[in-house]
Amino acid sequence: MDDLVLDHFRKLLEDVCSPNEIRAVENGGSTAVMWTAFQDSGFLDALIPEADGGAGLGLADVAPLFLELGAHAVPLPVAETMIGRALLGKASITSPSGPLALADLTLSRSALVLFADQATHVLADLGDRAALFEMAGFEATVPDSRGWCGARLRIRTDAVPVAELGQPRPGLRAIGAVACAAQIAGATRRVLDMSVAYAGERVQFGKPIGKQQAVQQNLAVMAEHVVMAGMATQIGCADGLDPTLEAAAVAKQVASAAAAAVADIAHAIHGAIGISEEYDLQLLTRRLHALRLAHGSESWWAKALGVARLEQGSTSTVDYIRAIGAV
Amino acid sequence: MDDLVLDHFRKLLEDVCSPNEIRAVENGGSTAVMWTAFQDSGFLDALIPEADGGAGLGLADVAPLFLELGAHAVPLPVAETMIGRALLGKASITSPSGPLALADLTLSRSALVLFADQATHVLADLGDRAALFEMAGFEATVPDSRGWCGARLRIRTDAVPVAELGQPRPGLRAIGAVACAAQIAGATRRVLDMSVAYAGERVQFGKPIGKQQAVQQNLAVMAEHVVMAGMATQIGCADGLDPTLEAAAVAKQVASAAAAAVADIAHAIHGAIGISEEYDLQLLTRRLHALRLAHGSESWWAKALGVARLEQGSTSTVDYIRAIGAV
Amino acid sequence: MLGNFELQGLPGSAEALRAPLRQLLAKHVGHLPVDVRARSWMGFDRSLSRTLGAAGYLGLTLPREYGGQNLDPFSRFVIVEELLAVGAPVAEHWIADRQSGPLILHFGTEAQRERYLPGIAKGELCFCIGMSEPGAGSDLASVRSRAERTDNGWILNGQKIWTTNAQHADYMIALVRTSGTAADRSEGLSQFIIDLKSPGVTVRPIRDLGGDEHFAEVFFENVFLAEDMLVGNEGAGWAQVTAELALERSGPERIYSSVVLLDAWMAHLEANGRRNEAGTTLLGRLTAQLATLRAVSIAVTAHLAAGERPVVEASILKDLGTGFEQSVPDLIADDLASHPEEDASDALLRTLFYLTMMAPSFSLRGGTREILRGIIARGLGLR
Amino acid sequence: MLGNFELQGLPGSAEALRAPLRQLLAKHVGHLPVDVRARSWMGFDRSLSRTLGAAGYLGLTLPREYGGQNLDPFSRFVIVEELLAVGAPVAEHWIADRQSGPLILHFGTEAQRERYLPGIAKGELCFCIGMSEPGAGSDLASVRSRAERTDNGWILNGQKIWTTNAQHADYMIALVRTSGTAADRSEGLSQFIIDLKSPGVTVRPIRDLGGDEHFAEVFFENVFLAEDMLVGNEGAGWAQVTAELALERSGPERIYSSVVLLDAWMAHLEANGRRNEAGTTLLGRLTAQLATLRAVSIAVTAHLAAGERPVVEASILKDLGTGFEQSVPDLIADDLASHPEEDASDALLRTLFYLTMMAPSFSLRGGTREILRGIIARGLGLR
Repeated sequence: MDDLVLDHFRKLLEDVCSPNEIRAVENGGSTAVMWTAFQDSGFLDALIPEADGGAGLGLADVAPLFLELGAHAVPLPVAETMIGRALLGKASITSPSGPLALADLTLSRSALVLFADQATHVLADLGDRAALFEMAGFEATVPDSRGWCGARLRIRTDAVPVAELGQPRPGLRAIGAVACAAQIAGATRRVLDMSVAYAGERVQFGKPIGKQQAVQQNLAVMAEHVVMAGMATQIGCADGLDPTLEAAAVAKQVASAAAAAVADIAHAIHGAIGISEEYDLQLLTRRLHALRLAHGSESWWAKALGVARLEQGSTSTVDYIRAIGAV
Repeated sequence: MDDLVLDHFRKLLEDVCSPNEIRAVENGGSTAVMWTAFQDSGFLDALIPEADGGAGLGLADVAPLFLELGAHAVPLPVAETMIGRALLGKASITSPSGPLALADLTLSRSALVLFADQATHVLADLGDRAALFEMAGFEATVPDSRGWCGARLRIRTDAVPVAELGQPRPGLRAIGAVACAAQIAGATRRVLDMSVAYAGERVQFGKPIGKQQAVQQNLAVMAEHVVMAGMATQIGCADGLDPTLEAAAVAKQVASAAAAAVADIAHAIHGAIGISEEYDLQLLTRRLHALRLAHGSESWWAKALGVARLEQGSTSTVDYIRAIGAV
Repeated sequence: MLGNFELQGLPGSAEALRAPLRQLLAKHVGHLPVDVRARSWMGFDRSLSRTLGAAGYLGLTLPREYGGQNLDPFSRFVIVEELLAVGAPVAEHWIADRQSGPLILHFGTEAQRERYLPGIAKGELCFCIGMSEPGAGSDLASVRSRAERTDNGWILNGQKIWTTNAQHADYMIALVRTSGTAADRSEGLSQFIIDLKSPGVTVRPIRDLGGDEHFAEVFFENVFLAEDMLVGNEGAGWAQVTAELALERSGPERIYSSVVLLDAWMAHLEANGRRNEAGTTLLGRLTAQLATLRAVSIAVTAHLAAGERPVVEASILKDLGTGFEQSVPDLIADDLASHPEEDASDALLRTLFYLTMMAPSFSLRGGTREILRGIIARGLGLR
Repeated sequence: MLGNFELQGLPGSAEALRAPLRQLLAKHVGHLPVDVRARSWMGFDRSLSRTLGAAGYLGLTLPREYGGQNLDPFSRFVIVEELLAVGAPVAEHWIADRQSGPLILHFGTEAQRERYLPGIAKGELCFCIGMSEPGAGSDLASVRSRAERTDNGWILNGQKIWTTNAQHADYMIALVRTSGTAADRSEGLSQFIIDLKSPGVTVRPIRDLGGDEHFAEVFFENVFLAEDMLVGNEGAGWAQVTAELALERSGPERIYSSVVLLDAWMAHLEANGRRNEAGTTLLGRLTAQLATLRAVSIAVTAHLAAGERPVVEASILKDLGTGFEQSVPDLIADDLASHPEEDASDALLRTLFYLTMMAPSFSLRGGTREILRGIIARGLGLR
């Protein structure tokens, strides 16, 4: 990714998605201005071929943008919309202009869907096919707007899709999981930066807590999780919009495990200040927990990968992992 | 337990079961002298009623002895023989004079049996009944005498029991697991003592490593595991020779988890010296790994307890745990 | 080297308190949604606290002459266990009952005992504890709030932060400096009872990441404290606080903060007929750990009952207990997110999310993990 | 702040080395029992090392004029990965190939290069590294072994301990003091090549807890070292050793020490038709972690290939990698002990037990966990 483009995207996020603007959205405020800014920026079509008016980038190219979305705790399905628009474009379906959520309804008629509270449309995996719905096709409830950023969607029996497309393989959950992994990678990196900075400033017992060996060791462990989440994300993005189940599993298993660990260590380092609403850390750690669970947590994907590996059978571990996310 | 009795037992172990004597046994030496000492001491009949010539103690009374066996890495089934003799005595069966191993053969005709390489007899749970066998009733192989102290026993099709007794509930595995938990509790406590002492003596970068905050924090965590293993063992021993499945599960789940954690931290603190054969730590950590696996590791017992709890259904957690190991 | 942790039962007299309290709670707490009950000792319900006081469940270890029940710590264990098992909102009386009452009993004057203890035993007086100050956190000895002597008392200036429930409390017991400077650390500190309705006191609630207001900042601007608001001896504040921390670290509240979630998740498994290996194993693991932790907590209680001050033992319990409590939401979240075929109820999810957000606070209350482990290391002879 | 870890493929030239080597290993290693292969880079097989040398798989990154292959670190990655994947016993050439060869190439004289490098590339010269001394451990700077100048060389007295494979080695490259005292720490240290057949050298193998002899003590009593045994500059030993440690911490051997066990366990699951949730989930988790660690290892290799010295990156990889390797035996043991209905083979059990015993050593080699995390903390700007 061109550094200039990335800087431009960062500037956009700083302009329209400051911590206070996120708070306003979480308190029920409108996302209209924020969304319009994304729409006008052209980034939402980054994954659309140039011939069709997009930027013609691949998933690995835009991964750094996804990381920035996570690092800024953007409360909108921006990554999901970029992915959704590309999938719809491939099927020659016109994308709606509003935010697009990605829902896996292969196992139940109802699901917790990340950012669905801010979406106008839903691209849903129905098992035998994927389909685009308006939000009116669902009963939507929000179990807890602070605890989890999204909605529970239950598809109405009379819901009529706007358009249908073939079955994405290995399912929308896989690409959704990769998008979450990338946002986790970005958010954990930002949380590490905040924690290191805080440990350097915060004086206790006469010296910065960052001088305590135990705190240093914990921050080193946090850094290791950040490296793992970042690398797993790259593996998940290596296969483009149709990740293999294996690559998606690596990405989300590792990133979800990192999400919980990083959030826990960050709060332990920040102490009481981290619990307060007005300190920004919590915007990121709450998001980390939400991203961890969305599209399957670490055990879901560990099991999926284990099943896939046992089905393939008898390959050595080294050969098996060499084939995942090979670039 | 009377302090004098416990001191007497400790003295016995120091006399006949020094680290060098353990090494001799592990290198194929005879356990005859060691076993004769235990036999002559009278401790093997501690759980037999006084009327029948024993000491008339309960399992909770002798638990401190089991801890000492673990703390001294005794390479013989002393706890198991004490239990076996009590169970045989209850069924009015004369116990053999040699070491007695406890085997669970309810799931397979073959099993890894702790200390079976040093036993003359085996008390085996056959599912519908328990039975006493001479060692000749089994094919015995030792997969790895350093890696795991015991033998794989496969019951011969023509094996004839010396005697039969009713089915122990909830199975011999439960009381066997409790005996292992107690030995783990004793061994972890000893490993903690060794680790604290070593951290206080070992100078690196100009000061004892025990002055490093990170090392102190690790030793504190080790101490917590020791406390957990000790308490879980007491819960396991509270119901006497017929522990409930729940009490045995708490004992072995917690103790097995502690065994691996304590061994790992101890080696991290000891560094290279801990790897050498001539340093005594390894006698205890290898034993901890063996005890962790014998009669079911932590996941086995966690699952057993979870199944039992779901079968009982709908009790609150507090009420459920209040009923376990109540004294 | 590690103190004694002996398995023991609760005395019959203590167990006898359980059934009637349970009946009372079924009536007053049973109907609350599970995510409200998940707040438990952070949940504020003045009417429940008064009901408990009237029924004789508060001031349990206080002498009868001050309105207490003159019972032992085991009885207190049973009462607290029952309250936490159902997630009763007990914040109103929690701190007064657990810490402030015992503190005033031990270190206060006869007049102070008569003035405060009966109200505490009735659940009518709400106390908070002023320890942390801005920029100090767990370093409690770096206190800057300062009371200067006047003719007939003291004038207090300064600020406290992260004070649990200050916005609801009648009184704060605060650790402040009465001589020397912050560089003197634990020297020159004293404890005062501060009437929060006094002129010059400003309380500003702190909104937390879960959207609740459990904490507050408290500002003191020339607050007058009469002579009889000093608790214990001038300059002895640090020793008194240390004694108090052992109480703070040893109760069953150090193991049960997530038990309402655990029960709700178990009910979810049952409702969905779930018997899968991972879920069953997790249920068994958490149950085994909690059974052991409960026995450890009772063993620490026995030390208190014997009149000892089990500082290391309480630190071991607290570090283990809060580690357990904090692990529960992470583990249950992973389980639920691995079963998208199930519809977890909104109430279960809200309970999970609330505890996920607040779990970091479990290891803050009464000292961070590093400090507790430092105390344990000292107990091992390493410091 | 954390360096760059970029996903990248291995170049085709490196991948091309894989198939022929695999064929060679199938012939020479495939028949070894799995518990022998579990020893891998602790396993000693002189004939295999010579076979590998003759086939051009050693001295890979050395220039051709010294018998090397003049290949890049990616090629080395492929070779090492293939060797470890099957658990080839590679101890004979391991240290020479990985550390001593590159050290002599970078810091040695032309005469030293010509004298030692061809033998290393052929797998004929076995080297060991003398770092640790009694009572010093990871504190490498507290060296007491001392070389005193003489007319035409040096006289060495002292002792090394925990020297891997000294009993098999032809030469040791030792860090010893040439001026100052132990209090001077990293000042005044130099590196020497020591012919272990020299008079005054005594090697005593150390038996380890697994019953093997992988380590040794080495005693020096008035050992004469000719001028041309000094490597690099006098007094520059510490800087040279630091450069060497980055090589030591960055290879795929930091993630694959338990891979033979993982494969054996997977074969056990297949043989028993096991598809249970816990086993499947564990298999998936370990596979996901290792896939990510491999990518991290390649990313670090890319820094080496670019001529950089990725000290922090290598420390991150090593701490993560050894943590993974150490977790594998504990997790697989728990799985097998939860399936008493299965008959695990003796070979699988021996592999498990061997790795359980030796796993603690994984995090010792090249620095303890605390030291690595200290380096990472320094990389974060905290020290």
